[in-house]
Amino acid sequence: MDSAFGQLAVLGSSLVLMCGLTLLWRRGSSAHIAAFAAQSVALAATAALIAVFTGSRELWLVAVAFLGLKGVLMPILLSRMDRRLGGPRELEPYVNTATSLVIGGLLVVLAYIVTRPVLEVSRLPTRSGMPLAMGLIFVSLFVIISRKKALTQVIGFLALENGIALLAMLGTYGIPFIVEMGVFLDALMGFLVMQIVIYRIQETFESIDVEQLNRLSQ
Amino acid sequence: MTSAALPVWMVTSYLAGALAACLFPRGRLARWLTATGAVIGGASALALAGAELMRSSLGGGQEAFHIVDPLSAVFLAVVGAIAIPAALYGVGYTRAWEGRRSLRMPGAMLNLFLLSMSLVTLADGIFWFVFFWEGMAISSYLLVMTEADEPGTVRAGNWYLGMTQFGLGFILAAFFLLLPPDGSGDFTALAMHAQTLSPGLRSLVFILALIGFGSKAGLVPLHVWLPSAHPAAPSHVSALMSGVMIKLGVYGVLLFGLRLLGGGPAWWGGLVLVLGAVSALLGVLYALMEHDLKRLLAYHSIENIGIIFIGVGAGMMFLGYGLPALAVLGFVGGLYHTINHACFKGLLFLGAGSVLHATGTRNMEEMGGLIKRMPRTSLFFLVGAAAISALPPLNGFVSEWVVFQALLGGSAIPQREVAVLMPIAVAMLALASGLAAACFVKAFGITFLGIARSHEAREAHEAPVTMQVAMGALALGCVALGAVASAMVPALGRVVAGLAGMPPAPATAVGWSLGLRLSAPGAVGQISSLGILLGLVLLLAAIPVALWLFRASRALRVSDTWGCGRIAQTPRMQYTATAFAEPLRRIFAALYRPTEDVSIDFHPESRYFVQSIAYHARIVPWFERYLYDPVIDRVTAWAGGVRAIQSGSLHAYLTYLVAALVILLGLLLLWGG
Amino acid sequence: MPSPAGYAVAIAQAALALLLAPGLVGLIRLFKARLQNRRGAPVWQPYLELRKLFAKEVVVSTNASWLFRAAPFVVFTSTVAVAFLVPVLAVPSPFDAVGDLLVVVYLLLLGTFFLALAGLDPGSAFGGMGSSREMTVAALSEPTVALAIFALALGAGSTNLGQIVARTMADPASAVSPGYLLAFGALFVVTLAENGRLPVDNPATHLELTMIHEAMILEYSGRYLALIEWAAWLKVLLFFSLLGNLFVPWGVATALTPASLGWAFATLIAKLAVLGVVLAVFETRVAKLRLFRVPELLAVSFVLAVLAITVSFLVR
Amino acid sequence: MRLTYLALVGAPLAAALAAALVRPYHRGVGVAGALLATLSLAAALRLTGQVLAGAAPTWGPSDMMRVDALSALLAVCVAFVAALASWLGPGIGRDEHYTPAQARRFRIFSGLFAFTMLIAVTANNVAIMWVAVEATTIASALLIPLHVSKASVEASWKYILIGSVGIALAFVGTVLGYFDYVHLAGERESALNWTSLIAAAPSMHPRVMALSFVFIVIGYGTKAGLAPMHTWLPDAHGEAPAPLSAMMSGVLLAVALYAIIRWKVVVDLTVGPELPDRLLLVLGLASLAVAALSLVGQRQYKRLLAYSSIEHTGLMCVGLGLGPLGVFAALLHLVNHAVVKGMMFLLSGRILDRYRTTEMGEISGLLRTMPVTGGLFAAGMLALAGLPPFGIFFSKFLLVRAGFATGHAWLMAIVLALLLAAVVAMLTQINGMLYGARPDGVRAGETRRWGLVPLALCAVLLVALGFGGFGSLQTLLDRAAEIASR
Repeated sequence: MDSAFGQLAVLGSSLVLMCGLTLLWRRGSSAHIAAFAAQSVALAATAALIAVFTGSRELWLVAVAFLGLKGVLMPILLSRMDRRLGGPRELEPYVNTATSLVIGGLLVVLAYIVTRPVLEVSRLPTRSGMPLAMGLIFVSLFVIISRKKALTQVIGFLALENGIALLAMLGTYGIPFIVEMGVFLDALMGFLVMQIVIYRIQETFESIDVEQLNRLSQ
Repeated sequence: MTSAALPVWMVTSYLAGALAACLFPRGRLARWLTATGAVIGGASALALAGAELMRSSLGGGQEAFHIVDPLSAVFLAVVGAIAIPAALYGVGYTRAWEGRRSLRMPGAMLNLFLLSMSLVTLADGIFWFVFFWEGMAISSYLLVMTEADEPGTVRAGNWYLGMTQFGLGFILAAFFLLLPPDGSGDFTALAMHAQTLSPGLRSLVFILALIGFGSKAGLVPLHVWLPSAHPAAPSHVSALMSGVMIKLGVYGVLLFGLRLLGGGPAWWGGLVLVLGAVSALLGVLYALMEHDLKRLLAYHSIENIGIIFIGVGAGMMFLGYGLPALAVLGFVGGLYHTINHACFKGLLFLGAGSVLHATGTRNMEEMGGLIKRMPRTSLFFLVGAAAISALPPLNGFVSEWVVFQALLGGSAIPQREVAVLMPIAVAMLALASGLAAACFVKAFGITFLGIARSHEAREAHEAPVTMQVAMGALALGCVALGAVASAMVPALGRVVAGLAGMPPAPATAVGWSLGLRLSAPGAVGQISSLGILLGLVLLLAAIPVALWLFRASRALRVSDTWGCGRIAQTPRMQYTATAFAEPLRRIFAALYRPTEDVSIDFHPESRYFVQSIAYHARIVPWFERYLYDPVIDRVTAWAGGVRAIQSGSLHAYLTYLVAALVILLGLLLLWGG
Repeated sequence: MPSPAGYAVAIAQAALALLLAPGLVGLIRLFKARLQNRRGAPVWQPYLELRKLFAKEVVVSTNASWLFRAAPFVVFTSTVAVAFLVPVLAVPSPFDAVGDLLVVVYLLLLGTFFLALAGLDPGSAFGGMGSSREMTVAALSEPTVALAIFALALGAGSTNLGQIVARTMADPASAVSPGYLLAFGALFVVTLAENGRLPVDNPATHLELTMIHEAMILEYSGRYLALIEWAAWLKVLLFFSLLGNLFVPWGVATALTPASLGWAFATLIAKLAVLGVVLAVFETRVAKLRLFRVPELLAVSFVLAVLAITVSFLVR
Repeated sequence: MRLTYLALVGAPLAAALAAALVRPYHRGVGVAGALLATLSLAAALRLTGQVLAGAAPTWGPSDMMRVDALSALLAVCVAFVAALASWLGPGIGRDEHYTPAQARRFRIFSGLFAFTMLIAVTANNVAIMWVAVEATTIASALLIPLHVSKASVEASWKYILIGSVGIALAFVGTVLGYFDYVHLAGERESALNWTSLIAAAPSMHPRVMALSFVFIVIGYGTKAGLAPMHTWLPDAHGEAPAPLSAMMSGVLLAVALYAIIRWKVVVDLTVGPELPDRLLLVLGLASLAVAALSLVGQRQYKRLLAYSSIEHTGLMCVGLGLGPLGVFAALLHLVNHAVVKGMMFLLSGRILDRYRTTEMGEISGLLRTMPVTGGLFAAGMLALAGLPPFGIFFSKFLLVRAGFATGHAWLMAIVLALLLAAVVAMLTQINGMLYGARPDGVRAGETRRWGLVPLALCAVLLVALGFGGFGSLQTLLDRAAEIASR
């Protein structure tokens, strides 16, 4: 039973990570949004999976919240934002796609190295997914660094949050519910504030090309 | 009043003076209250120091002073002794500020400055020492900035505070390296702990302390702030800064060298000696090229600090070679010159202040003939000039004589190659004092003698009474301190007695008498400063009597100066300060690297008629150009590089963040596996 | 303990120095004149000059202050004070304890200081020029003097003149030691510089561009000039006495008997005459140096002094 | 005690709510907000008194919230600067450059900002602490472009993105710490409580906790403005309205540092102090170096102050890595810095109002134009330079002493050199503003004189802090340092 649980958990984690890598591969905003939505759904599914095997009621609620908030609401908001901002497809990123994917692979390897002490400690069946979650964290960071459009950076950030949530679920079967709710609230509010600021940028700069944001230096 | 109450009196009256200045920003009463606080405070400090010095020289212990030891008492006495005339002088000097600027800040800071300086000498632990050390720095900085409208003042202030902070770093490091394991900052505990340290560490501490305190004292090459900051301050503050504050740098070196570290290898002394000799010579050489009266005096402070450090360095060398009797002589010379320099440099700055007060300029080229407009000021200034030029029988001569004698004792040093250092120091000291005399002929001659070179100088007025009294007191001090040499030297000998393994009772080496007789190994010299003084006075009185007896003519006719046949003599025909110093400028051209611009404005009709000539002579500021500027440039270049981090690119910023994460993870692997 | 007789002799030798000084200068002038194939003025000519100057009225510049009038007295006083300290006839003098060789040097500097100030006082261009040059030369000769003192003190173990003389007399070999000889050379050059002799300065010229000492005192006349001149002559005599008695002390009286004092007087005259001849020959042989070559001459004397020290250290 | 605590955290929240509900904006709301902020400060002081009496009260489900000496110290600082900013912020005075809408927005978000910071410092649960710190970003980000301009919007975006990413990493650290705890002691509601972590720390896994600490340091370090994660700070502090800059610089950095301290205590117990100390020393020194050199040649005074904040945070960070003595010094430095930076940024607001420029080159004669403002600015500059009698002198002294006492002589040599560069750079530039002639078109004389009273109070407080504080502060610091370096 544990081994099946473990393998399913790794499967779920892999899906989540794959969706993250998709962000590096695809260019268009809508593709990014779709990848993010898929990632969130996979994350919700993993949460549900853990809920099934551990019988935790709270984790069910978390899964539902993931699905609703990140799988549905945020993608919708993102799409609206994308439509409103318009603009070209993702500009040529700082690092081209092929290199990005190679770097993504290396980051996953790094994640394995980094999480080694964690794996030594854990006895949970889900533990083998943790490097993948850490990998997603690194890959999301890379997305934020290497992509130029503000929208893509926001999606990268949301993927980063997904990675952390995945790490928490795999490592500890979820953090205490009340904290989880606080984190959700923060995530939502943070997202909304980012949205507002992006609209402000559009108003004042008439573009959301992040490269233009270099007035302040030294 | 018992002497135990003196510290309380001192602190209270300084604080009261500061408070009075805060409450009354203007008016005669304000000026007098401010000065009264400082005068009473200074008098209490003097009394406190005097009580301690008397106690130590009488050898009895009837009253327990834990807060003053003889060494600090000397410096406390210097603070108090100069505080009184300087404060009094301030009453008259600040009257010119009425209506132009508030007296609040200068008055309050003057008192706090004096308070800090007094308490630095009394501090017996790291924290309070550093606290008041910095208090001294900040209050004097604010005093320097009093006349911030004058060109150059802000720059001077920046240099000053910057060098102060530079020195502070070294002082802190020196102190903290001595910190015992229990963290006690008491000087006694530090001294105990210092004995357990390795020689290398002790030497490091000494060098750090020397740099830190040397920057305050104005030792070359840490002197760059001094010639700009001291002149920028109001003159009575300049007197205090030059006369007193920089001496606390000497105190710091003695504190470390003798009290905390308890003496060290001879090369410490050698280092101090060499730095002192270089400072003495360079100080006076730069003074010679200076035509700003107060800057000239400031450069002479560097020279005299150098002389003090020659004495101190010689003392430390002798200590290192196990020649305690000679060591006492060196330290006594240094301390004696410390006191004397405070007196005559205080006097000279006050005199320069009176000139500034009367003419509104510090440029000697615009002065001249002031001896007729300001007879008393010029007499006092003359006394100071003679004293600083080491002319007998004044105090400057006597202390330099003691330093000379200590250096002559250098022949007792067993290592010949080291002993040869001493004659070189003697030669440098002699050259410095000779050049100082030349420089003060220039300073006094161009400023006070001849014909007025500007309208302001022609219309100059004598200083107010308070200023005259202050200068007069210091002038008397210059004479008195020279006359009482035979009492001062043994008294100062007792001050250093017992420190760092020096004999507890050096009275055997330096005895009481009307004459001053030194009999240390290798050096025997004997003078009687009082005898010289009396002899000179008697002879001076005898000459007119003799002239009268031999019926010399008494006829006197006043006529024009001989002008090569030209009838009207104008001020422009006089020698200028620049011209006066020109031979030396050429002789030391290797140092000065002088450059000059002459622009001649010819008459349009003929090139044989000149309408005007403008002459600008500049010398190379070596230390600024080759020591400080490169450092500043380098830091600025680094700063440019670092500022490039803030490129404005968000992606770069995020990359830094991730890179920092990766690096720390790497460090984790490195350190923690 | 000095006796009243000691004081009397000390005062007497100061007075003697004062009286002999014009004669010495007259002698030197005479020697020089003869060397230059002139007849020259008689030896007592300087005494006549003094008498004349003391009788004449003083002309003072309108610009001059009290300092101008005080300076001759200060200069004269300081030089006479030195006469009390320098062993002219007898050692030890009771005034030996009042001042040592350093005091001598700085008392002379005191005179120079005031004379230089007086040069600036009337506001003439010459005075300033003279002061500037005089102080330059004085300052540059200080290190040599100090080192020479060091070398002498090293041998005698004291800076006091009486001690030095006594030590040399007790140990005649030291007088011909290389250290002493080099120090003598150094001091001789300093003597030239300090007294305004050729090749540093020409006491006989009033050519504007080359004057040093004479430029400084150009405004003086009458009794003031007399005092200054007399002081300058006294200074020559004192330097000669120093050179003669410190390095070749034989003849100096150590007991206050008439015989020894008489012998001392005789040797003194001889020494002064010899040195006068040397100076006269020297001044006849050399040309005046340009002002900016003077430092080189002083550098030579400095090197001599440094060598003197080094040798003294080596033979110690 | 519960009521006091509610007053502490509730008052700013109430102020924010009041401003949100009353439309259009009314000055009364501002005054009420300021009074509430003062109430919060009073509550903080009262709570401190109780803590000093020996209490360590806890509240909430499974003791989520807890106040001990360290929390109390931070709470007082936060409440103090918040009150200061509230009294001197937009929406109270008459002649100011804010519209009512801007004033309302300021009131709402500054209230929330203070609330989140107070929650952060009084949370026992480290995840709640994280949530609150994350919320500070949200609350403050929208205030930066109070005056909308390209620069302020840009600063805001950089702030929110860098801050969010950084703080997300801190959450990774939190999760890792929780993970370790859960594997030791099982899942529990109180598992994320700092008190529980402390209790379990000695038997937790060093390598996991070390990993966790790296993420914590990077994450909270971003908020604290430690180099090289500091890049948002000069922009945000430079562009934000002065009262917000005061809060951000004075206490937000301190709150982030507080979070690091809390975690460091746990990690010290697990891993041993050596590794965390080293990490903090590295980051502290890097911050100090970057800040000191960035101060050289800086052209804008608000950015100058911002870099000075980085410098001082770096110094505190170094102090935290120097053992108990250093921690004490760092905490004292934190208090001093909160007071002086609060004052300096609010003064910079007054200067900006008058001169209408942020360029130092265009400002001169400040001491003549506004004698009191200029005088206080000069005093603040001297305080920042670490001169007596101001408090920073004391804490700097203690910090350097701690460095030497723990055998970090070389490190301290570098620190002293960097401090020298920073002092000289600040001094020369600010002196350029203080002296000289007043430019044409700039009016002389002070306006809003009452606003100078609280600022002068800050200066007095700073001097008081310079004399080693007054008995109870000393005790509080002792206790706090004891907690922070057990």
